[in-house]
Amino acid sequence: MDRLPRWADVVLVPLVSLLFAAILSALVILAIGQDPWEALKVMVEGALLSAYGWGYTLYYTTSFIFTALAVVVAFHAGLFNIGGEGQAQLGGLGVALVCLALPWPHWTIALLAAVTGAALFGAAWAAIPAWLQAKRGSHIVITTIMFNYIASALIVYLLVDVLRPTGQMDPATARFPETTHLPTLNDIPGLNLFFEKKVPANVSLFVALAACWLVWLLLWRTPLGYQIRAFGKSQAAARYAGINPVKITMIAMLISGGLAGMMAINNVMGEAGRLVQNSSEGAGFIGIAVALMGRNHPFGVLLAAVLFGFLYQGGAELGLWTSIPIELRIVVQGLVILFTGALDMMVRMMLVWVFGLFRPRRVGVA
Amino acid sequence: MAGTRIGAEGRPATAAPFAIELKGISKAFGPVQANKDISIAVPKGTIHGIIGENGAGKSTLMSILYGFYRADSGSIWIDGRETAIPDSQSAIRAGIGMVFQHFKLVQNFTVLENVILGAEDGPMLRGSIAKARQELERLARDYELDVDPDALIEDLSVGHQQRVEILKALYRQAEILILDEPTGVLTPAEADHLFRILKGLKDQGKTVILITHKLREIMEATDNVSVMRRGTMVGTVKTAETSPEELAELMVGRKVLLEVEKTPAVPGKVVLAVENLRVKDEHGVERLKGVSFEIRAGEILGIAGVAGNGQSELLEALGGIAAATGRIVLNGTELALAGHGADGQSRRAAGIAHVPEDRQHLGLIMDFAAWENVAFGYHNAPEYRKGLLADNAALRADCAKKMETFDVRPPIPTLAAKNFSGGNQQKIVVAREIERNPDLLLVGQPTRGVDIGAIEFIHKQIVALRDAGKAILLVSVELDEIMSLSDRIAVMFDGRLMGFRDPDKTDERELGLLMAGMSGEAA
Amino acid sequence: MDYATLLQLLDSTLRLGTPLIFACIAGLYSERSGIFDIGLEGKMLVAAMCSGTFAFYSGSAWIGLMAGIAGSLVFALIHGVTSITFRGNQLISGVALNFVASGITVLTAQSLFGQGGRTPPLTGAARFNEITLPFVEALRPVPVIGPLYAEVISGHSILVYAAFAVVALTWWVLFRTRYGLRLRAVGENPAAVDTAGVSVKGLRFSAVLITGVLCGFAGAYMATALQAGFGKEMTAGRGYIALAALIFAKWRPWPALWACLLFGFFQALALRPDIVEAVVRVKVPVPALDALPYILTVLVLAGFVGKAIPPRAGGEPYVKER
Amino acid sequence: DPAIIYDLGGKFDKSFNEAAFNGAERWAKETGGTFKELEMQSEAQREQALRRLAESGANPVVMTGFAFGDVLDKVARDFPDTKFAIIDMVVEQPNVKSVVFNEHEGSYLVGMMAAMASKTGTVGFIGGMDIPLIRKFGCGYAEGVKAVNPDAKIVVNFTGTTPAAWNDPVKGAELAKGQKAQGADVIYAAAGGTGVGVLQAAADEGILSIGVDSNQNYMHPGKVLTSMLKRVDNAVYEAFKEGPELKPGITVMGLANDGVGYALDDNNKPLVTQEMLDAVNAAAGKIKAGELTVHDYMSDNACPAVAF
Ligand SMILES: Nc1ncnc2c1ncn2[C@@H]1O[C@H](COP(=O)(O)OP(=O)(O)OP(=O)(O)O)[C@@H](O)[C@H]1O
Ligand SMILES: Nc1ncnc2c1ncn2[C@@H]1O[C@H](COP(=O)(O)OP(=O)(O)OP(=O)(O)O)[C@@H](O)[C@H]1O
Ligand SMILES: [Mg+2]
Ligand SMILES: [Mg+2]
Repeated sequence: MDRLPRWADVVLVPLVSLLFAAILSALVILAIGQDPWEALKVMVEGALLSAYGWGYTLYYTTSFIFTALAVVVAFHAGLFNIGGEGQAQLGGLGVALVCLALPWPHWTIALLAAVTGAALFGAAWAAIPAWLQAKRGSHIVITTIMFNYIASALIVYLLVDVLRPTGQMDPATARFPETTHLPTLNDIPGLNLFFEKKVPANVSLFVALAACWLVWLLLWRTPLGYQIRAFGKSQAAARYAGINPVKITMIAMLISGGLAGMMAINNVMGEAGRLVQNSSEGAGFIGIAVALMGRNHPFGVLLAAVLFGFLYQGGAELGLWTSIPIELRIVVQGLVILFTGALDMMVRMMLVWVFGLFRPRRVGVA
Repeated sequence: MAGTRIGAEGRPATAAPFAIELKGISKAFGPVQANKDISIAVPKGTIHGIIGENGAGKSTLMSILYGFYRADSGSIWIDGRETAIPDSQSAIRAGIGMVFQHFKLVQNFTVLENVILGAEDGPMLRGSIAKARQELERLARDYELDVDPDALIEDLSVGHQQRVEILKALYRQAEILILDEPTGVLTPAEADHLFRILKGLKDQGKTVILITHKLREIMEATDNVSVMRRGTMVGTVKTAETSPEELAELMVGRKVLLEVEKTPAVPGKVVLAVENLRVKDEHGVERLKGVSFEIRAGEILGIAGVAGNGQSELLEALGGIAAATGRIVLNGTELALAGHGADGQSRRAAGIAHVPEDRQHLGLIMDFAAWENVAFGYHNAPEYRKGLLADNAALRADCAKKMETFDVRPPIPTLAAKNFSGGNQQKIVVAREIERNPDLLLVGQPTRGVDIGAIEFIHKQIVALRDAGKAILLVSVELDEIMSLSDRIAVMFDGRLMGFRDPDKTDERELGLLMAGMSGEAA
Repeated sequence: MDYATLLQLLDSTLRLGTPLIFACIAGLYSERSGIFDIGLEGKMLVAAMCSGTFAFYSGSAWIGLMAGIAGSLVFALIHGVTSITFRGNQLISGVALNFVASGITVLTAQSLFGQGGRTPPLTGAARFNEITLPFVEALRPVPVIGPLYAEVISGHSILVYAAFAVVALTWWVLFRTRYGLRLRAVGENPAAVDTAGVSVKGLRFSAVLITGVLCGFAGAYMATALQAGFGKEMTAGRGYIALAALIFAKWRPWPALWACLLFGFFQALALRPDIVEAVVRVKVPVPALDALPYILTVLVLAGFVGKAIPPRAGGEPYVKER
Repeated sequence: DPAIIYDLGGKFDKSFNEAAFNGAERWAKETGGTFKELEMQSEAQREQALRRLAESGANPVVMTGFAFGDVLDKVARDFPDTKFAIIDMVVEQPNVKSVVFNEHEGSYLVGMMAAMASKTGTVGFIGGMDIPLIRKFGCGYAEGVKAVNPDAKIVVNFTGTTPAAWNDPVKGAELAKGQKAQGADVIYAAAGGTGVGVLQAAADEGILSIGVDSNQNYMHPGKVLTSMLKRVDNAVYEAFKEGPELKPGITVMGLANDGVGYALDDNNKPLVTQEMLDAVNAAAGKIKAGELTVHDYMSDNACPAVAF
């Protein structure tokens, strides 16, 4: 069994997977009688060739960074957290409660409080599946799926029966006060030279970048990260080393849920300014694709999140200007997850084969 | 060498047709050449032994014969005809049955269901089950192979599970039965019973291939024996015409010196005192049933026993991994027990180091680099930290130093643990634990799957630690290792210690009886 | 709650429980063989789209059913290749295929019909219409039993009765046939099956394909019996509820039937919060009823309501070792 | 170019959004112009959709559904030069035209027809999302029923409390079956895309149904008694025609200006008796003349004719 050089493993495998997904998507577009090349042009124009497009691409990127980091932290502890969606929605609840609770004097203070609220609520929603996994061995994949549904039911209940202001018909909270509005990129001196009009991307982007760096620091530069990674690689060995499985499972999932919840500062606080139903719009699931694509490394996540930000903004443009339904982006997302997450062995085998063509046969291996 | 060579090259004129002939079998797993051009011939109606060190390629060869792996080259001949065995189905059709080292039974099926699995008559179960029930009764009568056909496998003892495996093969009308290290999990008495069964099979004209690396069993049970070393076939001899010494030399490739050079022990004060230690497994079954002993400074206590008699649980209880009850006193201070607040961390802090039995699953994170593994278990130690962060530079330097001291090859701290050979992996673990200078060292199977050179090195390190006045608890299933390293020997059977022996005043026979659960007085 | 209301709820339960039963039993085959499948939802959706489309073009519900099965089989096959041939992560594969299904169904239906990802409404023979069982009128005057027979048991599409037959058949296959023995064994210990000379891959593929066929029934029922045509995301999480029911039933056929009926009953109740309110005398929020199956499943998973032990080899790709 | 955004449920819901679509299409056919359109996929997208269309230069931007009210209030300020029109909601901004309907008046008329067509004396109402706007339909309907038959029983259900309630045909069908079991033989569906399921189930069960917003009589010929027309198409058509000169302010469309009504065509002719027509037309006349006032639920959040 030949093995791939490290750079191929890190760079080539995700790129080839992406290529496969792109080719299949192009075939799908052809099959529904549209022109894939045109589609790509619309996507690039709408997502990358204007300040407006970047404003949205970066807005989505911000959300995806948070949900993908959530997947990454859990992954390194050997846990597959599919509950990002529910945790992000609960994070939205945390943000809403914080923003509506007090008359915040300035957005900076409000942001700090909202980050805390979002992280706490997201973490709390991850805590139950984590505890069930750690203490009772309930499969975390199944429990987090269930918790996504329970979360959306809970949010519906709260929005309809508890948080909806009287007289309002749509199930949503009241608008957050003006002082909690986060500066968008066009409000930031310097950046406003590029972003001339209001865009949804906001200071949360910088929080997301900081989160990338902190997660990297946590995982590879602290004893806690060491323990998380060791536990994820081998639970038996971790027990031998005295790493407490319950503690690590809980900590990793709390961090994971907290990160997923923090996404809400971007969409709920930064963009919508109120909590609506299904505020996360599937970003929790996209986080899985982004994490897989980014090879479960914060830096890879950053790149993959921009890519998916592009895909999402570009996909919205497709829905707007062409007759290709917006659902195309869900297909692409699914294909990326399939190739990077489940068929990586196939991709790797193909690469090994290709590499073999270019390498002189070594003789006498033993 | 002595003895008549038999096989493809030198077939005795009088021999019956061979039940099996393997010709020029080779098989590589990536860079590892597990079998190199192996030829072997097994006469019909004999018990044929195959011996060799760990990793010699015995199991690989038999798995090829059973269609489990496909050989890279070579051919298989059954009853004088070349037969392709691309899968187990073909092997079964050719009359081959195999009992694997790790049983292949469905735990929550009954014996009957396991026996008919894959050998049902027709698509409905009812008929198959009735037929199998009758057949099992007959086999039980003919071969001393009785088991309750309706018992669930998970409720059976290991010995009985093995019988089910043999029944499975016989039910498929196997003419050739392969057993891969069947006695590793058996007591000597159970092993004797097994050999009686095998003799019975032989008398019925069946052919048996017995894989083992225990010389005693080869001498006792086989007609011919083939020796493998590092993927090659060294030779085949008639058992009656060889001796254990000769076989050992063939196996290892040079004269073996089983003695370890060491001076007599000078025991000091009591370091570890254990009282009435008990451990239950996850099913609530008591695996360690009240063990008490002491180890003094400058002393190696060896624990002998058949695998699975509670040695692992003893190590885990002392190492803070398995929840236990009883008392553990180290240097006069009682330690908390795992399950009551203690874990591997607190044990290390108290001065207990632990070389676990299974380095790949416990001792190392195979995907981590060597330098990360050098901190494994000690990752919170202050010298590896810089403020809140880990001091990775210090870790790398420490790793390089340990690699040099312990002659780890290649000495590259950034190489992943999985890329070192077994012996070097073991050296990394031993270096990590010994260099901590613990008061008590727990060592499990320190030389399993390790080559002779590394064995000698690791043994020396253990003795040196003893001479530095530390206490050592050694657990091994290799009697030779126990005999040569220990200053005192205890035998473990069924979760209990069967009494202590002085290595100079005992022998393998006596220890063997103790391992089988017979009390020392009767021996 | 009067008897008539109860009957009406039970009637609704049968209708809503049927897709769950098909999907749950579908999952049972795959998971019993050791291949986890969280892609039931996606397969149902694809089947619903294919059956709606073909039923519309052909005017025959039966052709729709065949097409639904075929569509679902394609996805089952991909899952099989991914998790059996390439030993990929079964959970990730399932998640991925659900996304692909969710998008591709809308894309296809939209490009064919241009109605926002819907198929046109199906009428007449393009749907599985309700059938009336014999003796309904004769039995109706009989107290209790009569109305039960007439209102609840009679008057469903043939697929509802097929769902019950599938449960019985599955029980029989699993515990009375050679195939069932091997299927159960391969999910517990594939090495035992392999060394017994039976192909692990073959068994697992067969199980995954059966899963595809049954998901095909589930989806076709949605589009051609429960509703009259395909609509975007019309399965609405039923695949996950079926998965929950499978766990709740601890991977056994008859309990699976009861779990699906229970969850179907919850769905029926969620439609009628007024009845719930009348019975328990407090206002129960509808979302609480919606979440009930998931909450119950979590409790089961947590071992508070009996422990759910999945097939031991489940989720692990099979790699030969000695 | 003008643009239109459809609410959840989609432009082919055969009801509310489809009416808007038809209005836009009519404008396109008559003028040869083109328009942009967008369907909502989720709650959270509203703002982006609105901004994107305004940003792209579309003018006016028309949206269907009260749920846009909140975001429009925000976005309209950022695009002072763009005109917006919102249906079913009042947004008080200088560049927004708000169109609301007197749905209770149209519902009153179909309520009368329902009561006259019913043989059991029990009729049903299935509303979509349970909000005052939909109760307004239900209340008008109930008054119409009671006007014909004061002893009639009216069974009321809603399909949910979130916008998902507009697009759940399964639920609609189950509720229709439930109402039939309670004796209803005419069911009025005011539930957007969910109504498709109601009409289907009613047809399957052999009872009558009443469509809403668009003319839905054709969906099950001879089985849909009538449809309560809400001329969203006219509103959209007018807005598109006015173009960038769209006049801001509130427009109320009722019986008097043909904003609401009932549908009569070949599909339901056999079901509608002359007696029904006479009664309904008489009532319509009185309402237009101001002699008869139908209670508007949203005026006091109460309904004298039926308890919700
Ligand atoms: N599936 C495999 N993949 C890679 N290498 C393998 C595999 N199986 C065996 N090997 C390697 O082949 C060599 C021979 O192994 P084998 O198990 O046949 O030895 P053995 O004589 O049975 O040893 P033991 O006494 O420990 O059972 C070893 O180096 C082993 O690591
Ligand atoms: N999985 C692997 N990936 C890369 N290299 C490997 C792998 N396994 C083994 N090697 C390399 O192949 C060489 C042979 O490994 P193997 O385990 O067979 O050694 P060995 O001869 O059994 O030595 P030892 O007696 O020390 O166990 C090792 O030096 C190691 O560097
Ligand atoms: Mg072996
Ligand atoms: Mg080795």
